[in-house]
Amino acid sequence: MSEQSAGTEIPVGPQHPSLKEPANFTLNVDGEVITGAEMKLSYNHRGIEQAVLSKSYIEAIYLLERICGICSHAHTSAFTQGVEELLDLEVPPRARYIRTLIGELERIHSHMLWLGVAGHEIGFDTLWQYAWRDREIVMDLLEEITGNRVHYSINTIGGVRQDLNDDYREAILDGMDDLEERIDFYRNTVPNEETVRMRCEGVGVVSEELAREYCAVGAVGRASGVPTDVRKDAPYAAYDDVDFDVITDDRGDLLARTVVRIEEIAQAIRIIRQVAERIPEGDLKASAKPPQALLAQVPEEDVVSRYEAPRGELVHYVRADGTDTPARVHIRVPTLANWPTVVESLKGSYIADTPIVVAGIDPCISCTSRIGVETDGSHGGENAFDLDELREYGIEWYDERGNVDRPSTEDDGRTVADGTEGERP
Amino acid sequence: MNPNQLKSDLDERLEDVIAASGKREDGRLEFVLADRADLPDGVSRIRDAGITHLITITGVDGDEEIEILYHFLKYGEYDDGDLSEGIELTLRAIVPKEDPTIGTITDQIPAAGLYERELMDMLGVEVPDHPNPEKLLLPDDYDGGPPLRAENLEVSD
Amino acid sequence: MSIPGKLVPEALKTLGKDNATVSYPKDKRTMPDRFRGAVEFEPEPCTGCGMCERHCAADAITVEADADGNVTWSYDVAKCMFCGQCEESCPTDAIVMGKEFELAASDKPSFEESYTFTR
Amino acid sequence: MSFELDLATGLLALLVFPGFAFLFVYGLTAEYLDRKLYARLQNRVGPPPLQPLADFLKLLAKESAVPEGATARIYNAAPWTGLAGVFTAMLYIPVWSERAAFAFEGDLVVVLFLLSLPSFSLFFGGWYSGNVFSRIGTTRTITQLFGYEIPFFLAAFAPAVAAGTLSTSGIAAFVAANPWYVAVLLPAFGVALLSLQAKLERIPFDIPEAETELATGALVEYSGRKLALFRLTKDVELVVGAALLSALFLGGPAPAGVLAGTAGLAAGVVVFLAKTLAVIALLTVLKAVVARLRIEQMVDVFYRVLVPVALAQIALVLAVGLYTDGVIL
Repeated sequence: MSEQSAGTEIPVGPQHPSLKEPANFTLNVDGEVITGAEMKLSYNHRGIEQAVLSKSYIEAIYLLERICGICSHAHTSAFTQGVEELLDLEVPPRARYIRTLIGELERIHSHMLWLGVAGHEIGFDTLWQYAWRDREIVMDLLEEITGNRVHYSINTIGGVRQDLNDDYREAILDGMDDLEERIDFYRNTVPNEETVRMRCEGVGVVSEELAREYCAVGAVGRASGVPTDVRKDAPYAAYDDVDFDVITDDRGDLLARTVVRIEEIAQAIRIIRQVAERIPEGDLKASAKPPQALLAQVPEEDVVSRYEAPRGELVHYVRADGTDTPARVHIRVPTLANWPTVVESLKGSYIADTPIVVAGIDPCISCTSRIGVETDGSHGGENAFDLDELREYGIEWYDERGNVDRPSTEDDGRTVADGTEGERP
Repeated sequence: MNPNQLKSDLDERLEDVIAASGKREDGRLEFVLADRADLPDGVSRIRDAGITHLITITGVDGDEEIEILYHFLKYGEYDDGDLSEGIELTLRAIVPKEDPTIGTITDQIPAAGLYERELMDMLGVEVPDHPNPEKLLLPDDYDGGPPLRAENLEVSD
Repeated sequence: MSIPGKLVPEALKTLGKDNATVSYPKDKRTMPDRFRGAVEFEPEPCTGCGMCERHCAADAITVEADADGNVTWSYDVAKCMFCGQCEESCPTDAIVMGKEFELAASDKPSFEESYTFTR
Repeated sequence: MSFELDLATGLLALLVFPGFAFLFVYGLTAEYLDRKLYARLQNRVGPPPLQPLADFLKLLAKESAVPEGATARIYNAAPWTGLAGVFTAMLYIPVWSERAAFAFEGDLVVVLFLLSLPSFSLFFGGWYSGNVFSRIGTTRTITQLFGYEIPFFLAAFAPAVAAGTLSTSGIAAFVAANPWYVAVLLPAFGVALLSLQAKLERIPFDIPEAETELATGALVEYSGRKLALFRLTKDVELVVGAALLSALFLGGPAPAGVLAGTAGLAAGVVVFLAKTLAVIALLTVLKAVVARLRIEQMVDVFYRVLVPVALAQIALVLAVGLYTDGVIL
């Protein structure tokens, strides 16, 4: 796959300034340009898939919720919807609407958190502060409705645990109005700010063909022209009754991912308004029986439950063996599906782009650390430089500086963005 | 194309390699491989049917043998903003415990590289000629047996 | 190549805005009424059935009943993750999620509390 | 004037007014105002007024270790050279009147050289502290130096060409005499502002110590007293740079000259403070509204955009000069 090209090998991480989570990248660098990249991520594998086997379905919800601090509702929804399918439970519409509402609120706060982190990675700290301040609108709403800013714990087997009364609906609609105003600001300024374009346009490009080959999911796939969205291709909760668009872009670079995520926030606002206005009356749980009674007759079957988490397609495979504890729970998180695209898009970028290219897929290491990943890239002969060689190399490289043309990486078999990849405007 | 049409299309394409096939009431198709050696052949036929998205590979330790499930997705049709429903399908391969090996499909679907390595770590199923058989989830110097194997599970209630 | 500085109007407008942050602990935010803080236990209605212990994913609650019927209900706030499942599973509403969230303490034993009563 | 009086006023100028004490206080105040305005632009509360002083004193108290791989003599000397350069530069910049504490024909070149000393001290300190990351940081510092130094000199020479003198005091007097030149020199002022921002390694040009990339820059191995000196050098450099810009482009203590005697001097200082703070505020707003560029983009912008603008500015100044002398109508 990526043959070992000459050049320095620079380790970035696992404790490195750009990503506050343990992930290690070894970059093969030719001057300022990355020619090869490897990742090592399994630093705090927590063995959740083993732990969950000794928990009952009820307790498993709260364990799986804590796989990730940003997309906890995604994990509980995927898991409970899977178990509901096993038990053949018909979740009442009101509960499905509330589940959709919390899911979209979570998508907004996750995307805004990413917008801030991306701003920080390219040195645009003001965007970081604004994005995280505006995100508080959604976090406060979530805390009011569910009782907690992060782990909402609103899902239970067969429905939801909290209701949505009228003044919460008012608060949501007002919140969405303020938020929409802020999103319009981001929509108009961020992609058009020249310095953001200089750092994001044509950087970390993932072509559609590459995205399909590596089965990229979520905003990474959609920004490269692969229209995948579980809310449309396998509608769950209330996504049948609401209309929204799947946002796609075909540029496949970081700017495209930024635009796609901002537009997805706008779509989420649209969904939330429809849910808040049209939520039907009805009870919150499929059956009044207490959970342990429900779980007495779990069939010996398995289910593949998919959910569109903020970072992409999340899959919970649950196999039951009739007892009240699951026989096997396999979780494939969206970040794992997107990691290979990071390696491919790192090649040909500058060292300075590493943080933003890695942050481009909105990686969730805590999700991945439930399982870790290290992509291929052969451990070729170590041809690292020692310090003196590095100094010669640096000085020699900077002697003919000026307009640094990016070395052609055609031979690497990677489709390079045509035209102006070396010439930044 | 709805699930039934896809099922009949795939039944016909895979008839000499699968032992059984079925459709779950949620629309998910299921095909059971007769012999695990036919995996690469089965996967290439599935790809010929226009299914490119590998969702993931799940390994389950079933006491006597290990089940390996390859979950695929056929994308829905997309026309500007609207996406029709996709179809999920699972290819199930059975691997005897005494010789836990399975062929690789990473050459056909590069994304499978990661999932196969997770299979190797967690269930000790060897995947020969995998491009980069490094440890995926566990530390390099982990010497305990595959954690999700029944014998290593200390399941406490 | 457009001129950088699209954010200037917004930045200057922000000068006029008041602080986005609250200077805790001087002025504290009021918690919303659904906020889930530390568990508050009322021994009176409790029947010692142990449902809370069974459903607590964090094993923060233990319920022991000895031969002659006195029940000890103990709770370790350090283990608790404030999910509220005990409040939901308790058939007699003996458990309620409180509002207390400032739970730091320097001596570990102070995290545990327990009640003994006879049933 | 007697020799002793000369010596006394010289020492007074060096140690107290435009020199050490004033710059130390004004440097820390400028850092506070910069950080506070930057925070307010981001809707943050920002630091308390004495924060920079607290940081400085805290660092003084910390242990100032010398890394094993470092070349001790250069590693220890680096912070002092930068600081000395910046303090002496201030003496040649007019503050309270159109004449600086010391002025002679050609002191503009001296000031420009002294202002680039901190970058060199950063380079030597970083290169000889024996750490591969600080070495990569220093190569970036020097690359950036090549980027901004040429436009900075060109921008500084524009008013010199207009005034026909290479003395900052002379230039300040000339621009004070014909205030409409401030408008003529506006492009050069813009180029000088961007170059100063690059010289001070502030966003969008804080590439050498970009916190979210490889690692911190040249100062990664510095701690304690030496780090405090480096940070003080940067604060004072900010003030001296702003003073130079206000002297060259905004006509120094322009309107204060009308008042005679000590009132004029006092007014001159007030105008000096106002103009330098205005320049610093401009730099802070610039820092708040843009993202960080990559090193080759920075060099690209400076050579492809700023050098032509500076050259055009000098051509404009020449044309205006000829026009005012009646050569061309």
